[in-house]
Amino acid sequence: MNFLSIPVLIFSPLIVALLILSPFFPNNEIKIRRFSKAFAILHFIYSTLFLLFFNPTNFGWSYQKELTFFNVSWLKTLGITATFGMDGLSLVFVILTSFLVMLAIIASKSMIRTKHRIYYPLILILQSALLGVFCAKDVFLFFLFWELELIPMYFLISQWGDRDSSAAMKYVVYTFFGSMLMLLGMLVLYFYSFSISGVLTADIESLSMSENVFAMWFQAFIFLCLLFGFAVKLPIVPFHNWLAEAQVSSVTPVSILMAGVLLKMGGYGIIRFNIGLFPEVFSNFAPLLIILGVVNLLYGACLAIVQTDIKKIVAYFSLSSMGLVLVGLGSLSEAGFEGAVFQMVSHGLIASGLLMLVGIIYLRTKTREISALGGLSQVMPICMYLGLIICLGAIGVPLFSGFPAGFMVLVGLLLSDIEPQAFLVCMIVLCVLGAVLSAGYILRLFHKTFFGSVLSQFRADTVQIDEDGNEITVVYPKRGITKSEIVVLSLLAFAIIFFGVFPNSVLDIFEVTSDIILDFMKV
Amino acid sequence: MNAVLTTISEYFVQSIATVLFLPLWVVLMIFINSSIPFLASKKMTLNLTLGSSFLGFVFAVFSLFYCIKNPQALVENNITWMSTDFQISFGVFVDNLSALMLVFTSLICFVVQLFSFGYMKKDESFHRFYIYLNLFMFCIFGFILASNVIQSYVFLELVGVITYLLIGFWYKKRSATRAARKAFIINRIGDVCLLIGIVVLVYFSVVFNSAQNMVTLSYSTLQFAVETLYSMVSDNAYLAIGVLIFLGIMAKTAQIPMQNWIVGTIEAPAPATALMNSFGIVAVGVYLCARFYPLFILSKSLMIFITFIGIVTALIGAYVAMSQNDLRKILAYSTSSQLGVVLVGFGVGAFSASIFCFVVHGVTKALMFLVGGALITSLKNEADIRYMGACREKLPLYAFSFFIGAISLCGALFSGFYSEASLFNSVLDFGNEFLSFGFLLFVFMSAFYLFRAYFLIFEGDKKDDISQDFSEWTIKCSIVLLSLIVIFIGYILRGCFGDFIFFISPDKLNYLNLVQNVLLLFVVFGAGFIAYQLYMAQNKTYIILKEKALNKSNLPYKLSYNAFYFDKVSDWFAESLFLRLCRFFDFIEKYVIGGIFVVLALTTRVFSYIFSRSQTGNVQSYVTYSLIVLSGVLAVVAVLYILGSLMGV
Amino acid sequence: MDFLTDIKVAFLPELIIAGFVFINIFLSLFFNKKFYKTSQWIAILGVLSAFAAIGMVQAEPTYQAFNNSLICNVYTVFFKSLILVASFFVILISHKVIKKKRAKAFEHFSILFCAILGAMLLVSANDFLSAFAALEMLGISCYLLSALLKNYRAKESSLKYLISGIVASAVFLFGVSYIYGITGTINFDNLMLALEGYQGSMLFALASIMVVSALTMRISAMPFANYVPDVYNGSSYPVGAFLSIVPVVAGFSFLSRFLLIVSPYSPALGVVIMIFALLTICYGVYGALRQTDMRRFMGYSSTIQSGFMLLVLGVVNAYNISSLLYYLICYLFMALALWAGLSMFYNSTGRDDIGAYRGVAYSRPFYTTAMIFVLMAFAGLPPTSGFLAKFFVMSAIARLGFMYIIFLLVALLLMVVGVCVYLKPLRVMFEKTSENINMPNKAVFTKITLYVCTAVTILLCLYSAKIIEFCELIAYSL
Amino acid sequence: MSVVFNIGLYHYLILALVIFCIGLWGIVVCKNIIKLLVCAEFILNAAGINFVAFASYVDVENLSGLVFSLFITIFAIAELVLGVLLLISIYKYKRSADVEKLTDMKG
Repeated sequence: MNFLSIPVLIFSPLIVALLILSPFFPNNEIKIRRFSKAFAILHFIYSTLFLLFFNPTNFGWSYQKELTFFNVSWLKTLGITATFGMDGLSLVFVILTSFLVMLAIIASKSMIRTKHRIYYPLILILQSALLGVFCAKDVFLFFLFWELELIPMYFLISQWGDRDSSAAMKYVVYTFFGSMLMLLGMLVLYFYSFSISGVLTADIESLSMSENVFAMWFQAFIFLCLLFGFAVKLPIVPFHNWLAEAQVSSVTPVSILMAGVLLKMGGYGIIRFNIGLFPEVFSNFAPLLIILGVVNLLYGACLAIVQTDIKKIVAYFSLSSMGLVLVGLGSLSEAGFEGAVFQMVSHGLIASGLLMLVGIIYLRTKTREISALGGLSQVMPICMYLGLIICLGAIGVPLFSGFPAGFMVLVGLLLSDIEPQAFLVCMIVLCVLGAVLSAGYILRLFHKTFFGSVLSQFRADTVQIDEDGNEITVVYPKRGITKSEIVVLSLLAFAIIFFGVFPNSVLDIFEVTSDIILDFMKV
Repeated sequence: MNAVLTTISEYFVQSIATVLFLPLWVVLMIFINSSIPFLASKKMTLNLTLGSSFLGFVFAVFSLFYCIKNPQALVENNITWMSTDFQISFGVFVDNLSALMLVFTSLICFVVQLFSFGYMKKDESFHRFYIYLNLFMFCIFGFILASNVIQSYVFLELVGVITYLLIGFWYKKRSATRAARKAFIINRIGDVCLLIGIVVLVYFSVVFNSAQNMVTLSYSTLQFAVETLYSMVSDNAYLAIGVLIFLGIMAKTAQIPMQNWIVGTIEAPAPATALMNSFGIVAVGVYLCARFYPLFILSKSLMIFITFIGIVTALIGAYVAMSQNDLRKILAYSTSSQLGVVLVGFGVGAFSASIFCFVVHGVTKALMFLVGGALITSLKNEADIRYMGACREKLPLYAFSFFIGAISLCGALFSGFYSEASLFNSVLDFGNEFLSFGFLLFVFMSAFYLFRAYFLIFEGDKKDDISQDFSEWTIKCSIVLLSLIVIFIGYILRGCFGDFIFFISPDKLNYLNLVQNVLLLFVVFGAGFIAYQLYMAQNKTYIILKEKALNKSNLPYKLSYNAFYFDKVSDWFAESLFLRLCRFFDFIEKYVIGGIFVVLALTTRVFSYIFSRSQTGNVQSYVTYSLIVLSGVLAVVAVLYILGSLMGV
Repeated sequence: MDFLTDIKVAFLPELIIAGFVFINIFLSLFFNKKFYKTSQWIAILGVLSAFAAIGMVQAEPTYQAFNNSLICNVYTVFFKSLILVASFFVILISHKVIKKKRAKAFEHFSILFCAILGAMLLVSANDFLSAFAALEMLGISCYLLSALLKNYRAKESSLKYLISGIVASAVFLFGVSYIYGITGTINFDNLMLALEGYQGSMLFALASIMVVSALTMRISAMPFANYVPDVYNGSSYPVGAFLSIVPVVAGFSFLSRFLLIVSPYSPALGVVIMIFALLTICYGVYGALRQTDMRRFMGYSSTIQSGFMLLVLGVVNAYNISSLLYYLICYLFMALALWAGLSMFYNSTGRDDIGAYRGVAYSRPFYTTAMIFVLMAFAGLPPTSGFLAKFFVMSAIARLGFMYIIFLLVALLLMVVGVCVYLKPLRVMFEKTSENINMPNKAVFTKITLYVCTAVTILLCLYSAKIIEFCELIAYSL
Repeated sequence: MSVVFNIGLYHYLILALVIFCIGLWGIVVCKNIIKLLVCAEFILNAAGINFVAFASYVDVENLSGLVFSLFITIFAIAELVLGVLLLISIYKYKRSADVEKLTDMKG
């Protein structure tokens, strides 16, 4: 399909962002918003076209394109090329990104009241970076896009949130710290594979260390360097501290993108690099990863239970969910792997939904303290029902998208070759313990906000300060929720149910890719 | 004629999936109906719902007919749901058991929906209630028709969700939402245990039995699968798997120690409570137990475990019910206790008697809850039986049907007689004296609390002003219908059960054994007599006894009244132990992990301060720094050289 | 005549620059005040014509001129063109400064041209004597340049610069004298011959360390970097831009040539240089964190960048030098862009404290976008050439082997702090403020410099294959 | 006549080193800018001594060290002049030649 070009997919948001930033674009809030919304919807449609023409049985990269500048490869002399490729795995994440960016932009209508001129371009630049990460076929291209996400995210967190820039700084420092170690690993990998093969190349596939040319400790060194970068992003427990703070201090659409897509970059990186390049080291480290995953799962859940800020609950829910991803990847089996990827997709939707709920509530009550909330079901019933669907998804009830993921991970864990079996059974027991805890804190969140006596400080109209410092009164419609919010929530709810009822619709897309990766590991 | 019937029934069986999706369609219709303000019609909602459940009933009856005609014939249709290392299918599976369950479930659903119209008519959330009921129908039908273990699990959890929704129906009431949450979480604990068991089963089916991958753990092959499993794994592992699966069943059937949530069901609207306690979530547990029976029966110790749990729950539940004052609580504990007995039946190997007992209990309990609900509404929401009395004069229908239900439930007459007697027979056959005695004790206590409730409510002095008869026609109609069913169903089913519903080979139900029957009746009416003396006749001796028993400091009474403090213990466990642990983690998160970053930031600041202060502005200090660095480096290099030359390198 | 041929063949640009020094001096005698605009045009003309002349010199093969005291080859031509490009943009952004001191405009440019000449000669120098002369020429002109503003601070900064410079020169001379004593020659070619088979000695190692550390003065690296923030603080923006680029470029060109000859015989040198580099980065990032004055900030910032460039010189090979060259190109443009941006702001508001930038993002989004890109380039974030430049430096070190990973690790960790440093101005720019910042759009040249250099900074990242090939070519020619 | 002290290369070098160190010491310690400049002359000329010494002992044919020392002298003077100029203009502002007071810019 000629009209399906990955560079267009990746760079069009960037170009649109520059267009909005340029002095020629009318400085009109509504025009900017509508324009970016229209673009995001078009972009989503375009990305689904990739799915439409995607052949799930195709072996290897389905779409591939090298971007050249005046017919010269990007860094030709170093063997580094700007090659983009898309296989089933990338495609899943690309569509997720595009979908969530679209929702974030729709949600921005009620969440963002100031600085539109900069906000929408930043979101679109972020989208470009994310898409680039998921499509990059070259190690350093991957790194470039990985870093590119940093600055827009910094501003999105610090400028439209709680005005607490320390959280944004924390995010930047953590991420950059991780990515620096990642860069170290990449560089060492790149040069040492050069010294073995004699070919300077940074293509992800050709860097693979399947043959045992290097000492194991050396491979493990690189592996850990890379893992560190992804661990900060995913996040894995000792490196997760940025997540809750960044989530809490950023505005809803940004948190949606953060929980929905940014965390997935970590998982994607682990799949592409740690599994794809170091199958043997990975299988040695797998038990460790499973333990880390379980720690994530339980630690996140335990923290979520005692939080009093509802957004923090959601943040720790994300932490907990990502633990399951790690467990699935560590299980080294097809079911576990697919479960992990499915979990990432599903968590993207569910966490976005929860964050959207929290955002809607916060906008109207001006508080996120759980003790100060209650009785919202009486003022915004529609929100409650949609919220119920999302919460059930978060708990992992069957026929919602959370269940197939968890189930596959659990079975995959048992199916893995790791010895001893008792260890695996223990891990399974701990995982399901996490499932019970999730029911606890999600229901707590749901009940304490929606049920109980009516809230006194709930206001259907909210005073906000616009760019010029004037007060604008925003009146919410009768049911307590605006149309754009309903659209976002119901799209998410629909997606959650759809993927729960038809998990194969996602699994089929990347089945072949996961086969390739796992076959590679078994060889 | 017969041929035509066969053809028709075959057609119905083949298209049984319609039953599953009809309620969903109705949900959609009700949703559309209710969201158009000027068209919203309660009648239409009722008709749609009744239509769907009636159609379900028709389908079920024809399937049953089909199953009777073709004994041991299975109908199974599957589609792939999820495929990875293994494939998971969804499908429908009709055999005798599921057909029978389907008949009763749809029937009770029909009755309950009919009842609800009158009961919920004035409620603002009328449509929502019917939506829930239809969702419930979807889930329970999906569960009953499930073709494999995983599908069962899926719908089992969904039934749990609907139960949660129904309990929390009046979500403005704190107690309702709290009970709903509790029910959900306790069920969830059971569910995940079950899930572990299922995951292990899936694992074995994938590893040892790869030919069966297509439909993992289908019920048609479960027997074979578990036998393979039994031969593969050690006894202890098998026991562990069995216990895990049974834990799921325990949660659903409200067995010790996960029985407390059943009291929460009373927070739901009465018809919903009736549904949940009869063919709702508890039925899920029993049905699952029947489905997994091939697994349980292979292990002797597992069967003993089941029996033990069952009898303990039966006794504790009945014991607790004896002292409760809230009518609905009495009935709820009674459910837990009765289901314990059903499990005892499974444990002693009386498969068909257990199912029989369960079916009878289901219809009876539905009747009693419906009557109870109507009654409480008539009494201006007064649920405490101590403040009721002499309701028989004003509400004769309720009194009569309640009496029928009570008599039946304690196994004296009507349907209950057949089921209880056959179960008792099996228990006696089992040959454990403690068990038999326990069973008799259970019968005694059940009869006692049922008669106590009856006497306190319907007889005796008038204690409170009884309001007018709460007489919607749908309510009366449904109660009458259900009473008739309670009276006759045992008689109808008594013959066919052992032939029709059995495990592996037909076992004839043995309910006619003069000695046993007389013993049972003696116990029941003995209990009835004591209750009569205590609450009706006002016999002096008994009164003193009663007052002694009801003394606040009397431990047996306190235990009974507070349901053995299970609530308190679990709360303590959650609050003091678990939450403290979580707070400890929170502390670590804030001050240890968060502290690392703070320390790093601080170090950076300190460094920055040092570097910036060292920039004094005096050029001499700059020169000094440069010279210090330079001479330091020079000195080190020189020393290294000298050392090198000394070492002879 | 031999002398004239040398000039004609290889040193026409220098001649032109020297000529313009005199032209400026000459003109300053007759024209003043009204002709300040003309002076800028003349200076531009001078740089452009020198640039044109560069195209005409004979670079291949290496041309030895003036008794082999100066050489001309691809390498020097490359550096000279860098210097001229930098000077060109510096002159472009000098608009406001010369407007301020009208009468001295020509003198300003004559000193500037002196400095350019010194830098170009330093690039070409092929013996220590000419190098010293060029260094002093560059140095003295720079001291003068930094003293040009009519306030006390300029004088103070100049004096600090001078004294640091003298010490550095003395250390340089001392080191050179020992090398001279050991080898008996000051010419690089002869030095190379003389050193062949030399086993190396303590004195030689110490001498080379002294020379290198003295040269760090010119490239604003530790141990002689403390003067940098003060000097930038005291001088005007264009002069700051000049000081942060031209001496650095020239210094690196000389340093790498010196190291190429010396480092094989002085094994400790590599590690010492890397330690110097890490010290420099450390000094830069931690110093910059607390700065509120933008020019001081720029001072620290240029030491950070120099530190990264110095890092690759720990081991001198073609790959490292090519990555240094690429870094220099990128640094040139991003530094010019940032100085242009800052001076644009200073010229319209008259403030250079960081607080003045509060809320710029809202009144001048396009300007802010450019500044974001430039600061990202400084921090080493994509999609700017700063990222690639840092990437090459890191890759060059990673390539050296596992022993150097510890240096790499420290540098990477310091980069994390570096990101915080460069995010600080950005954060301020986005802070909400009620006052509206009025930035008149008159400074066309400055604007051109800002946007062109920003664009180049970004394009260098994308269209980098050719540039890198080019750099490698030059590095291999050395 | 026997020479008591046979003055060789090393004596010159040591002399230069001593002068160099004295100069550096002076630069680090002296408060007065003029003294500072004088010390600067010390260190520059110390290097000059080195060059001359090496030229006469090592590089006898070319004597490029001698030329070098001439250049050093020239530039030293140039820098000295510049220093004095700056001192004068600084004195206008500060009325002091104390180098420790020239700390307007720091941190």
